[in-house]
Amino acid sequence: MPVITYRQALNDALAEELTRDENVVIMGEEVAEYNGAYKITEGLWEKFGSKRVVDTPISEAGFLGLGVGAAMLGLRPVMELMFWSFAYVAFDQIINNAGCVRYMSGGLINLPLVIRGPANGGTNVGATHSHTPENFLANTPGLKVVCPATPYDAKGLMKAAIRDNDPVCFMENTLLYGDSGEVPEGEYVIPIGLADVKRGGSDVSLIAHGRAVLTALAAARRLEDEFNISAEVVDLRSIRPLDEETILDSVRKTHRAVLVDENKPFCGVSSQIATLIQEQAFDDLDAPVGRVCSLDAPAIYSPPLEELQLPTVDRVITKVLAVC
Amino acid sequence: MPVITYRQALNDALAEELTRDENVVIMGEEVAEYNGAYKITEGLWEKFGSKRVVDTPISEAGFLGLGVGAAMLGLRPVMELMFWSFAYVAFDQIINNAGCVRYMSGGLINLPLVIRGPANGGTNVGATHSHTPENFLANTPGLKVVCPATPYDAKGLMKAAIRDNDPVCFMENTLLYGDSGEVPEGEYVIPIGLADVKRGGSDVSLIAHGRAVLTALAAARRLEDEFNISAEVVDLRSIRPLDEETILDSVRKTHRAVLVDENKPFCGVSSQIATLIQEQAFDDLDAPVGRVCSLDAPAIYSPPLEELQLPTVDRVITKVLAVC
Amino acid sequence: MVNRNQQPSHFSIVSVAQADKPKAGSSPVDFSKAPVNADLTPEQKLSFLREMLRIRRFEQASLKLYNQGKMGGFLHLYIGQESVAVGTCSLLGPNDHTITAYRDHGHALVVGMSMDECMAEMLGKATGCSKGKGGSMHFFAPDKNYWGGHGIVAGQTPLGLGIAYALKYKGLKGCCLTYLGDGAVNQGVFHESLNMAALWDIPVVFIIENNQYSMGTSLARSSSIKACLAERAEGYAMDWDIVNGEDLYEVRAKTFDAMERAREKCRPTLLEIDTYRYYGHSVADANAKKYRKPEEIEFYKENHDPIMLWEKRLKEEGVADDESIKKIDNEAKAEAAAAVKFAEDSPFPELEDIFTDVYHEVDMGTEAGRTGRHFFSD
Amino acid sequence: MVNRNQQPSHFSIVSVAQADKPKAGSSPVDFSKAPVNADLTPEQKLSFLREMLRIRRFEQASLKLYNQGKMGGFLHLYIGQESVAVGTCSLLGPNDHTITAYRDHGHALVVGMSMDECMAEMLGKATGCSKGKGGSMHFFAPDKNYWGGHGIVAGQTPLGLGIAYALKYKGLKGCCLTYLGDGAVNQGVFHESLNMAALWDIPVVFIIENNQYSMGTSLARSSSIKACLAERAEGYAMDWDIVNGEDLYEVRAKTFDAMERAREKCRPTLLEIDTYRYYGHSVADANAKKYRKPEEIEFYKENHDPIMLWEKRLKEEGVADDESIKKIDNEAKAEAAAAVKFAEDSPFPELEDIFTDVYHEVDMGTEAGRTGRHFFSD
Ligand SMILES: Cc1ncc(C[n+]2csc(CCOP(=O)(O)OP(=O)(O)O)c2C)c(N)n1
Ligand SMILES: Cc1ncc(C[n+]2csc(CCOP(=O)(O)OP(=O)(O)O)c2C)c(N)n1
Ligand SMILES: [Mg+2]
Ligand SMILES: [Mg+2]
Repeated sequence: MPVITYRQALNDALAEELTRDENVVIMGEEVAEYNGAYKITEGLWEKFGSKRVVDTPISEAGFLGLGVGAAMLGLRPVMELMFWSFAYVAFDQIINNAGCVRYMSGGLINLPLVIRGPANGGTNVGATHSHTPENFLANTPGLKVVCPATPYDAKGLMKAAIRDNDPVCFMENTLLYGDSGEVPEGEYVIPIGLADVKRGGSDVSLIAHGRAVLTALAAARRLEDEFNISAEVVDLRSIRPLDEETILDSVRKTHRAVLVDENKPFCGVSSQIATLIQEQAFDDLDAPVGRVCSLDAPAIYSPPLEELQLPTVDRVITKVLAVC
Repeated sequence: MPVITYRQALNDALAEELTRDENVVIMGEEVAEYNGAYKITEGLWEKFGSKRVVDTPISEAGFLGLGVGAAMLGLRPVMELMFWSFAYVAFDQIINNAGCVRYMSGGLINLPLVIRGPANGGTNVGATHSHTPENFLANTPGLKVVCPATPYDAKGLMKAAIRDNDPVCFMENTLLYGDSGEVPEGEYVIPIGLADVKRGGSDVSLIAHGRAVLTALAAARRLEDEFNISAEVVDLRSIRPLDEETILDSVRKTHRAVLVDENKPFCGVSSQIATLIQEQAFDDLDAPVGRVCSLDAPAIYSPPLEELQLPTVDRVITKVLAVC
Repeated sequence: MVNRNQQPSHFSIVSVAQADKPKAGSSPVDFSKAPVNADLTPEQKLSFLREMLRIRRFEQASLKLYNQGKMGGFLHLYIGQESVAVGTCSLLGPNDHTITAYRDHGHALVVGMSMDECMAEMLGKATGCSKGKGGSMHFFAPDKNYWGGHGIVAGQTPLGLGIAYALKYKGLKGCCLTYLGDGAVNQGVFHESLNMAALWDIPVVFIIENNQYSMGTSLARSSSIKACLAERAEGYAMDWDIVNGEDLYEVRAKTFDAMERAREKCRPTLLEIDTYRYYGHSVADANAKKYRKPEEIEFYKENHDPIMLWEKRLKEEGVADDESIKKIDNEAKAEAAAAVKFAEDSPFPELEDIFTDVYHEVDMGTEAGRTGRHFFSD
Repeated sequence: MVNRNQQPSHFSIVSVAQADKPKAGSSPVDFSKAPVNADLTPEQKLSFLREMLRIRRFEQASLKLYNQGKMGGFLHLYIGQESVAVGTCSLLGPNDHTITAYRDHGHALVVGMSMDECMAEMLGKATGCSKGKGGSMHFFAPDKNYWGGHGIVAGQTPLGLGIAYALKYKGLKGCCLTYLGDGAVNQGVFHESLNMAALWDIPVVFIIENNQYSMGTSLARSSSIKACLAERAEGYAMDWDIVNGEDLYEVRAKTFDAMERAREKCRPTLLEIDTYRYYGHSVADANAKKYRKPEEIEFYKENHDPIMLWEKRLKEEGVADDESIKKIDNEAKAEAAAAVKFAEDSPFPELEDIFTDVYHEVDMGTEAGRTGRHFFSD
């Protein structure tokens, strides 16, 4: 199978969907002539032209609202946020217009809309640029939230997101853009709402999404090598809808869970997963569900410190040893 | 002790602090000449004048940002959001400027700022006007979040919020404004970060904040009368800082917990509390922590349905019976 | 006119881009002679009266229900402003669309929504236009190109831009009338929308319904302007105009120019239509008489009521007489009364309806709607 | 001048409120004669050169560190724009304040922050101005009335308004210079800030540093305007002006007028200062040569470099010669080199520092800081 980057996988998905459906239109700051701040849209403007790939002013609320309006009439806008951190200037448009209009219209209005961009810490861009709002968005019924960890998932989920008839918040990661992985040549779509067991194991379940999946996998390898602990790694892939069965199946098998989550701890995604597990698998648990989140402060700039602020392999191992 | 309304308690707190400290200034839409959309600021403009009580245009991002800037220079702005739902048009100012500036300045800047207003469902104003973002705000290190349930708490916590040197998000409830309760005449301040056991009990801990405390209390009375179950009711009062000790003490005593929470379930406040309890009191629990949240859809308008969408006494009782 | 803070009386202010329009201070124009009005049939003119009366009678009936405690939440009445929705929406063609704020009953009725579904919605009934899920502020009728009904001030403005964007994208010759209030102009997203509309030549017509107040705040206390709000369009090199909203002919003539500019040249316009509301901001607003004097309201009712003025006009033109007007009015009242009965007789939604209309894929039972858990219980 | 999209060349455009100012098209003004410039001593003039050179040398040194991989995140260089920060900040009095965006090194140095603390911040060191917590985009020096350094485009604009608001509230005669970029004007919050500034007579001076591009987007592709961006102030009845940023005398003269208007009359101003950046939007921006031609950059460097032009001027005036300029430059280079050493030799913060500077009450150990749990572990 060809090995391509996460960036290329996204780019391929966008190109394929632009080709497949003329209602797909890509908008955002610097997505066209500049090829995207992180080059996810590289070459698309050249290939598809100014009608399909559109540079916007720095007006996130305005252009996301425009996307919602255009989606009401049947376009399928794929809106780039240069960083998901910038969603906060457009938050009302996302929560109230993308998230609530279908409901408030009694189902008369559909919003086939994708909002995408990177949401991650770890690149030393400071607190304002390092937000990971997947918990806020997944709190909101009406929105879907997807966080792929690999090139394969990124492509298949992006195609599903664009074809979905509900608004999908698609959260990438600048630290993953350059990662490579196997991606088949032919077309494939990964349904939104299916978790993926990225590694089988029997002693403990590591449950994660986004880049934290890679942290969990690295921890699992070391747990095996150094501690003879067999860790299963469950990649949520999508936060809402959530694949509760795969989570619970894994925990019912291993009886122990450690959640690895780049969110801040208070009401982060892992708080929902922990709540789920303790409620649905209470009697199967041999130890409390453990969490490894970002250290609870605004994202620090200082590069060596920010690395420690995010979940590290060491912290995952310590936590696993505490519950095993 | 005099019995006054929650509204009057807030109004008294504001008036006292305006008198005490000339740097306190109240701003928001319709807070001055109109006496406030919900009359929390009634009479203050007349008494303190246009310098201290200021009507703003409908520019939440702009005026909250203004408040942050003014706080940097030592004013103590108390900014009203007519509804906390409107925070979403100003979300960047709250999260990035109120929430992160102190950190990013290495502690050089203090932000003695209060943002206040009602955050609740139950008044049939539809999805756009019924958001309860206490979980989003409490997720954010740098912010404090307070949700009083009684007139007594409202007054004491508001005074603490205004005197606090960090940004405090103060979340009221339009359904509580008319509620009455005992409030002492003299000055008192309730420290932010102390929960309050509103009712002692031994069989199960009901843990709640805001109006859900009243739902929990009503459920506790019926549990006692009809099922001979003794329920303790813990009122969090403040979400961040959080009084974990009081929560854990209660659960260690009763061995069972049901969380009552008007938040939406996914990553709502109660998901954090459930995570805490299962982690810190795992061996004390005789049953999974149960939750009763708002039914998971945008707030419905239809009045009889919206009543059912919020946590009801019946649902609390059903959940308690399931874990007891 | 009393109390028109900082605003000139009704005449056409001229933007740089409209140098051929009548200059400020020039003699008043008779807009009944405008091409879009000159050929109106008596039936059409009577239909405008009918629509205005339908709005007023519908809202008066809803007010009664509200005061009887049969309605939840807010009720923002459009009474006094009827000529704006009726005049502007009378120009809608098949590819033209509309979107507005929470003061949305007038527009809803004019675009063709039934009183029944609207009244039922206000009572939160399953037969309501939004199945009781949206309420008074959130009416929608996509089949009538009517996109709501939006509760967050100015939140609808980029949506209207997006609708117009989609029209242009699809090569359809149409426009989107996007309404907002005089207080809403101070929301940032509206400014962002103006810039993009002008930058990209989007066929949108932004219509400020300037009723002089945002809740209890007069225009002069919320907006810093030179002569009027619409003039802010200058900064975006966008066409603009101000309109005397009490004159149905003027509303139609100037809105038509803007719509043609959108449809023919894909150029946006910012219109400011002067009007007045008689009731409080919403019915809950007990303060109505504090931020303005009762005499001000009376003055408007007596001298500037758009229905009264249109009736007078129709009589002058010999199109109607007291009797024919009375008949139309009675029909409107009867329709409103029937709508009240329909709404009261209708059932509320069921508990399980809370979970429908959230996700399209779930409602349709598609594979996407069945994969993973979409709703979370306690 | 090449490629000044849609913009007139440098002259004073006149707002309605400034009818006594020179009209567009009138003969060029010699701003060295303006009162604020006429009495400048040679020392002062040399100090402007020194400040510009300090910025340039500091940033060139930081660029080297960045390219050596010693810095994280972004690096937005101010090089080419030095005359703006130096000219405007040279007018600051004790009650005047400043706030800007992420392109903040120039302003930081001019208001008196040391190269050491700034360079250390860029390397994320504990000795940095923000203890390594803010980084390049987030410099602050409240003791020097400098309020940052803000990463979210236009997010600082209402903060600048609030600072000025507080000055007026406290009865202090001062103003807040609030800088933003040409792309930032299209954020809604800036528009909200303009309205409130004009509505309430707030002593704020908004300064658009128009370097013609927001990242890779030229002004013409992001903003719909008539002649210039500052003209949008008209819609708020606010004074405005455009300024040739390469002429330090003009920058000072026009900024002084705006500051006096703020300090004396509490009236805000929107200034647009034309300038140019030589490097990419940030250093990571490899695309610099795609959205503009290398020749354009060369043209600016050769003909419009503010440092070169000021040196020329000083020589013409007999204030400096090659030798004295060289000396100042060498001092700046030495200072920058020392800052690099200081920064490299400084320690990183400790792990536990992650949790300080979040809450004042916690840091101070007050009762409020000790009540309840403030930080949540996994
Ligand atoms: C963002 C936001 N802020 C505040 C409100 C509360 N609110 C609803 S309507 C209104 C006044 C709007 O006035 P205007 O735009 O003039 O419209 P009108 O009510 O006169 O039709 C306010 C403040 C809101 N719905 N949304
Ligand atoms: C709200 C927001 N959107 C997007 C960005 C990303 N971004 C940072 S700077 C910039 C361009 C700003 O251009 P301009 O205002 O002209 O300032 P300049 O960089 O030229 O100084 C963009 C798009 C951001 N930081 N914040
Ligand atoms: Mg109004
Ligand atoms: Mg720029």
